[in-house]
Amino acid sequence: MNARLQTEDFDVAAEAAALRNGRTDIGAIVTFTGVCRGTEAGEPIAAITLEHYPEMAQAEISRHVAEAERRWPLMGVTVVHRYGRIEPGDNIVLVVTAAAHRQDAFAAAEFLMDYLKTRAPFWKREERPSGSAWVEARETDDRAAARWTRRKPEAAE
Amino acid sequence: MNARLQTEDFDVAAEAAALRNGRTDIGAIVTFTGVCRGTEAGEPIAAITLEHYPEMAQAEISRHVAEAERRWPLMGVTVVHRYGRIEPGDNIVLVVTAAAHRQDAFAAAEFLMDYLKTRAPFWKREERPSGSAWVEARETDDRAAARWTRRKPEAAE
Amino acid sequence: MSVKVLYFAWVRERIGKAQEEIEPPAGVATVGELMHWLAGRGEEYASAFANPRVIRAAIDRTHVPPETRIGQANEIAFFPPMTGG
Amino acid sequence: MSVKVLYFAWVRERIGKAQEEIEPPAGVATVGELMHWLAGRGEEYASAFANPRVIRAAIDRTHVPPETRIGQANEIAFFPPMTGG
Repeated sequence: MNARLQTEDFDVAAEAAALRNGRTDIGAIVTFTGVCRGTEAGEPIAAITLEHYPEMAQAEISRHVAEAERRWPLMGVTVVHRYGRIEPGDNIVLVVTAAAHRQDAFAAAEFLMDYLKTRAPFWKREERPSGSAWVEARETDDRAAARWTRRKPEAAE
Repeated sequence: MNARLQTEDFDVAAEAAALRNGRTDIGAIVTFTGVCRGTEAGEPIAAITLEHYPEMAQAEISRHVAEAERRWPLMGVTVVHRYGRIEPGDNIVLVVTAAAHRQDAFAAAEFLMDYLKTRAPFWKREERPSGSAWVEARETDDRAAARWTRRKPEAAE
Repeated sequence: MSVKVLYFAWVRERIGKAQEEIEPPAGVATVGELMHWLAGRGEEYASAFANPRVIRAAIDRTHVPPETRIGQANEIAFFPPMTGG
Repeated sequence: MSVKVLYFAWVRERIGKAQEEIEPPAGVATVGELMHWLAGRGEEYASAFANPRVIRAAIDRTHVPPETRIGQANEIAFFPPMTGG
């Protein structure tokens, strides 16, 4: 397991290569890259700033990676979440999953992203022409995360 | 849309970068890489050879990319499928999807992989110690592909 | 009327050729009937089409079920279930 | 008994500090009661906890619902719904 919080950018290809490194049991690698967009609700965004609760963020992400590894037969998981100021077009978050079969790699990557969105202690603030504002949590993200507890109730926290 | 069949390897990072190139409306990029495994059902595999029906494969993949673009608001799709002889640890297939939101990028990538597995005219032959043998189609792949027609019956072919 | 027929994977191997031009008789109207007619052309064809339910077909590069009429097809392909991806 | 309290995002901004040591009175047993007590400490706290149902809490870096007892907590955090990822 590799879960990191950092201000600097990440290299998707290098992270995926590190999981594959010399192995021939991996059949599927999924990467998810979350990117800062330049407009929200029609208003331009100059940048976002991500505040976080460092010790808890590290603990929460590690717990969810461990939970993903319990649910699916994974051969590697990497999560990198940036914090600080991030400009449009730049990376925010990376999830890489490796498994023998594609369904496991896809499911684990989606699970991790849904949980990062709703449970990992990060807060986005947007710089807009009308001023700076905290991003409001999206109900669709809560619904997306809830499907994993519905599916496997014993894993609910 | 970018759908290619080729013998040479692909560069996942370069394909993803080509979709992002200068854009700030993309919020999510998913890559799926299918890799040749070194064992199947406990038996070592020296290599696989992918036979294909070139004109139909190109047409089928392009049709499914177009279908994915109709179903989800995508900002970019790339599919690369290799053919010929491929050794364990080497890449077989790549799907890259880009969208404003992660759910669309994930769904489109899974849809495309499920269809490539069951509808694109490729056939794998494995080199095993006991001889060379054609891979049998997996029922789980048919079920995976069928969920997309159940979900949106009007899109069934 | 002649039509180009393509074979792939183990269908190709059993028949021993990748493609040929054939001229099916008037009674052969559908893809399923064509498979049945091909199966009668010799041992290698009989082996390839021994279990026609597992054979997939395409007319002019589009998947079709066996009851599809051949019509004005230019190219008909027969192959096992696909295993790409 | 003193406990370290952390505030994040707009909770932090409204209160005007990122953390403090507090000593809640004996009657404050749960996280929800702590929020209520904090809200009475001044205008900035009242503003931060005006709608306690939207505030999330963590005890010792684990999410907890408001009815959770504070017990031997070392670190309690209050923050808005998360918007990472």
